[in-house]
Amino acid sequence: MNLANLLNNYEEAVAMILFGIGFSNLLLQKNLIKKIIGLNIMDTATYLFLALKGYIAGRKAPIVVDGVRSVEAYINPIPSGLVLTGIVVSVSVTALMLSLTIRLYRRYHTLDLDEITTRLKKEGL
Amino acid sequence: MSKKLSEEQYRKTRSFQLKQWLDGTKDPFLDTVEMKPQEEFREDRTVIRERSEEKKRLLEKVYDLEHNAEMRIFQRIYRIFSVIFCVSLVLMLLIAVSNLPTVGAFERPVNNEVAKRYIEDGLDETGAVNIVTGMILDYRAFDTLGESHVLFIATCTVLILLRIDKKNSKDYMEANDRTHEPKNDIILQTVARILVPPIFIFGIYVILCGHLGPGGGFSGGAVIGAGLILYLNAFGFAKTERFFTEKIYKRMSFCALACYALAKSYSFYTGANHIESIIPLGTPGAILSSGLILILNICVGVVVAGTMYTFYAIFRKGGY
Amino acid sequence: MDFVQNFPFISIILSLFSGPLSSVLSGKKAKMVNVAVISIIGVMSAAVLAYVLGSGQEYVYTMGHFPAPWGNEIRVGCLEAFMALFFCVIMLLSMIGGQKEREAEIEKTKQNLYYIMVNLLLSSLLALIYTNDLFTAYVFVEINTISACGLIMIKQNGRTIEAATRYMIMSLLGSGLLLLGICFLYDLTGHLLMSNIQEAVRVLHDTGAYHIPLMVSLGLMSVGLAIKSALYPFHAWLPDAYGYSTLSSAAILSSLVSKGYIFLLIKIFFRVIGFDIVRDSKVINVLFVFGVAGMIMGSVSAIKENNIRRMIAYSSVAQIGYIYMGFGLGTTAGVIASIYHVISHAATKSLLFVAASGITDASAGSTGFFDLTGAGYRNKLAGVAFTVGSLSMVGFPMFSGFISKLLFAQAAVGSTHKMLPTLIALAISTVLNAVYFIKTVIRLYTPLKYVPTENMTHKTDELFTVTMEQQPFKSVALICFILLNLALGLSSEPLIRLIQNGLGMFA
Amino acid sequence: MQLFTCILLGFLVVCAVSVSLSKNLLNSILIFMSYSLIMSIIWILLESPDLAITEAAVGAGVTSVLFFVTLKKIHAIMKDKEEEEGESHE
Repeated sequence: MNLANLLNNYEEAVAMILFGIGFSNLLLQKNLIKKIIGLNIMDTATYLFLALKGYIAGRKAPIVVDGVRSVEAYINPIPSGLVLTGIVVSVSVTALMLSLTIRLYRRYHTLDLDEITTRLKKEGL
Repeated sequence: MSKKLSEEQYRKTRSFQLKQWLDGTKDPFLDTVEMKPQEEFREDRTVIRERSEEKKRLLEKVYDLEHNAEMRIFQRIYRIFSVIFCVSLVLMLLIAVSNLPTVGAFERPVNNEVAKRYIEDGLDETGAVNIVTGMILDYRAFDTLGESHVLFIATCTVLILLRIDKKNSKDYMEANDRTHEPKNDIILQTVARILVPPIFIFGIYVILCGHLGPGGGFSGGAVIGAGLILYLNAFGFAKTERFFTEKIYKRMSFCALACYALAKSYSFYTGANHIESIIPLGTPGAILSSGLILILNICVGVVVAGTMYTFYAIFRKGGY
Repeated sequence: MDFVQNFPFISIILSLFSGPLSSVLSGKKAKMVNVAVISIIGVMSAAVLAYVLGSGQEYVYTMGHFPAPWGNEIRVGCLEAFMALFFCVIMLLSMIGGQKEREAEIEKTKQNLYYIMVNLLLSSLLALIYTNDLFTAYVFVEINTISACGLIMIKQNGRTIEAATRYMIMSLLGSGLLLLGICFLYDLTGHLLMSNIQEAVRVLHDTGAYHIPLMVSLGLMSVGLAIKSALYPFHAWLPDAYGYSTLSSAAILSSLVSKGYIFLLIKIFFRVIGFDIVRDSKVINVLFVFGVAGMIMGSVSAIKENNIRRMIAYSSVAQIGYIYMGFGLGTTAGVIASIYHVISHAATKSLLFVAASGITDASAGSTGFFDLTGAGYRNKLAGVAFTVGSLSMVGFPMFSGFISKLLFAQAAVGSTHKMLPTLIALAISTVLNAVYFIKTVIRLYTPLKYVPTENMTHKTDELFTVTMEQQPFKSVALICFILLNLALGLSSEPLIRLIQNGLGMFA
Repeated sequence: MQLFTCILLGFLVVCAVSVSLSKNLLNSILIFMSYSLIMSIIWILLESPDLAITEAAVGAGVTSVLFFVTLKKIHAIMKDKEEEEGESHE
């Protein structure tokens, strides 16, 4: 483990920690709403990580100003575009998960998946 | 001798409304907003009690740690493994990050000829001043085409789950929670009246200037969607349904997506078959420039605005 | 450029376009559009396959005015074209076979939404097959996930919604890992296009730079896709999702959705990373271990299961284990066996689902094991079809399953370290397969008078005979599936050669 | 500037942890909303104004509103739940 470089890349390290927090929330939380928040944290952490790829210290956003078109002037535009796509994907997935939650609650009056599973076994549907 | 007003005419005058308002007998905005019975949907107390008792029994069964040894061991092992998995995942990622190129440096593999061409020739080749917009709507348009369909399909799944087609059923009563909310909130309505037009104008500006500055179809569409949600909250479904229903949403998004798909198929087809595209790029910086990007931005904006509003409306009411 | 070369692009756009189109149509018209779109795409894929086989080499199709590293592109080889054709055939047959159930089980007003899901699922599968760009693959993986979720929960009872929730949670974990892996790879190579990444990865591998992040990225992508395609420890959602969703959904999900991810994984191994680098890493050993575990545990769960559709669903877990075991062998022969198994499993599993529904129709709608007694006599075609499917799953000669097991065994002999465990696992898994499938077949052909009836939920006089005329669509689908299975089993040589060719084009 | 980034990143981690630890669902969603807002400031610092606008409108705006509606639907904001629990304790 290259500690000096890890400290240089502290932004990316934070993104990875956030990813871990989100991932474990999605995996381990009992409450569905918390799971969905975990999913959102995980996604944003990935986007942060991706956007950091394009960042170059001291350069401007890639919007051409005064006809300056040198590669020296702007940051890398590719990650921004990819993240833009990703954000939209994550909001649609969130809406879908929330509507699943509402349906489950309307039927079983609980947010705990394990409880629902046990109830299903009892119903023997 | 003053002209005598008939009772009906008198009721229409401002002074009568003011008097009524001062008396507190009538709300001057009463005719212009949604009126619905304000009773709350309430379940029978016995039903609630039965349910909570059953829940208690069930919880005892689920978390019955004394008798259900198999379950307990399984859950404990599952949790331990998951925690180990998560921790080792984070450690692995941190180790990987510690070996990555430094953040913010220029000398890294990412800054290669691809990014160089986007920056140096992007303005000439796509006509978009905002290079990111030019990239996602022209160079890598296939991704974005897929992405707007992600939004569309998410709306469809939400419709499947939450749209209730049987009116007056118990589910419908429970789903439509607008019926038991305080109505005609004058503060909310005034604020909405002041705020909604600027929000719409800002959203349209962000969409139309997507190729000239920061913004574009996604952000502008989301802003307009938020404006619609605010309007809905202030004035109720009866008002919004005059101009926006599910049918209109479907037709609108169909038109926008079809337009998008057609425009992009044209450019994919001509590009792959080496046919010169006839769409002019225009002067960079002008509003009518950059070829198809403006049209695509509008299409995406329409889809996103409709989708955001539809999510909200279906969540609130189970169809609109 | 020949006009045929446009067909892959046109088929993707056509299926994407038919989704929004179905939303403004009524259920009936949407169904017609759906059948028409699938058939047209099937014909176009066949034309593309003939073209690629004729020219003998793959070609690149630029999506837009900009060449490869700047714009998007799709790449068409013979394996891709064949997969597209095959997926269309299976999807069409599944839709035909499940028509009656679909119309009975889905609310009238939501019928057209179902066809939107199917159309977009098809488009995402086609895009996953053809794409040459990792980020495009990610976007279409998401479309695939969401539409599969829609397919599961369209029949709305508690079970399916719970299964859909579990499916979404697992899939989203998988997508997160996949996207993170793509980010790592993008950081190391600076490209998103598969062929450019491979060049850069080769340079990195030769110089030894960034070795750890490269391996981490490979691991993240493989584990992400493995989670999404329900490899053994991540299969909790699968039995409910397959067992309780409507019939055509179950057939499509089991045969196509997870296969799309597996195909993407194959592309990542061969076209993005390079298979020799994958072989040197430890990742394939992990896949091998989980694959073997899945082969055995899936079958064990299937034996314990009493519900026939859940039993078939658990058998899917075992079969996906086979496929990952093939990757884990680390030889090209193993991957060829895996691809053949993808094809044969897709054909057989959808056959089994359709046949099982025919059998349950003849057992008063019950899926319980004891209620199936003698159902083979009451619905003759479904009984025969189920027998064919079972024999194919067990690996009886003449049917497709036999060839794939043969290929697995040959591949295992070719690998030095993993020969013994593979052969043992194959043997155990085959025996277990035989236990539950042959048990069911025997139950189907046991006359009612020989068994005590107290275990059955229905009285004997409630059972009735189902003839082919009563279920014309299902019968057509079943006959086509049986013929497909026999064709795969009897004339496998050209197909295997095609797979070899296609893999050669990949690298 | 670097200090500012550090503080914001620290905030992100604190928000993420407290979301997972908070007992009240409404609280965790409010914290998540602030998480999104901080994220959109970070996008500005990373010179991606497009992302900042989108994140502010989508992440902090629409997503949070959807979360609130869901909470209302599952009766986590209203008194219903307490009532239920109160009755079950009787």
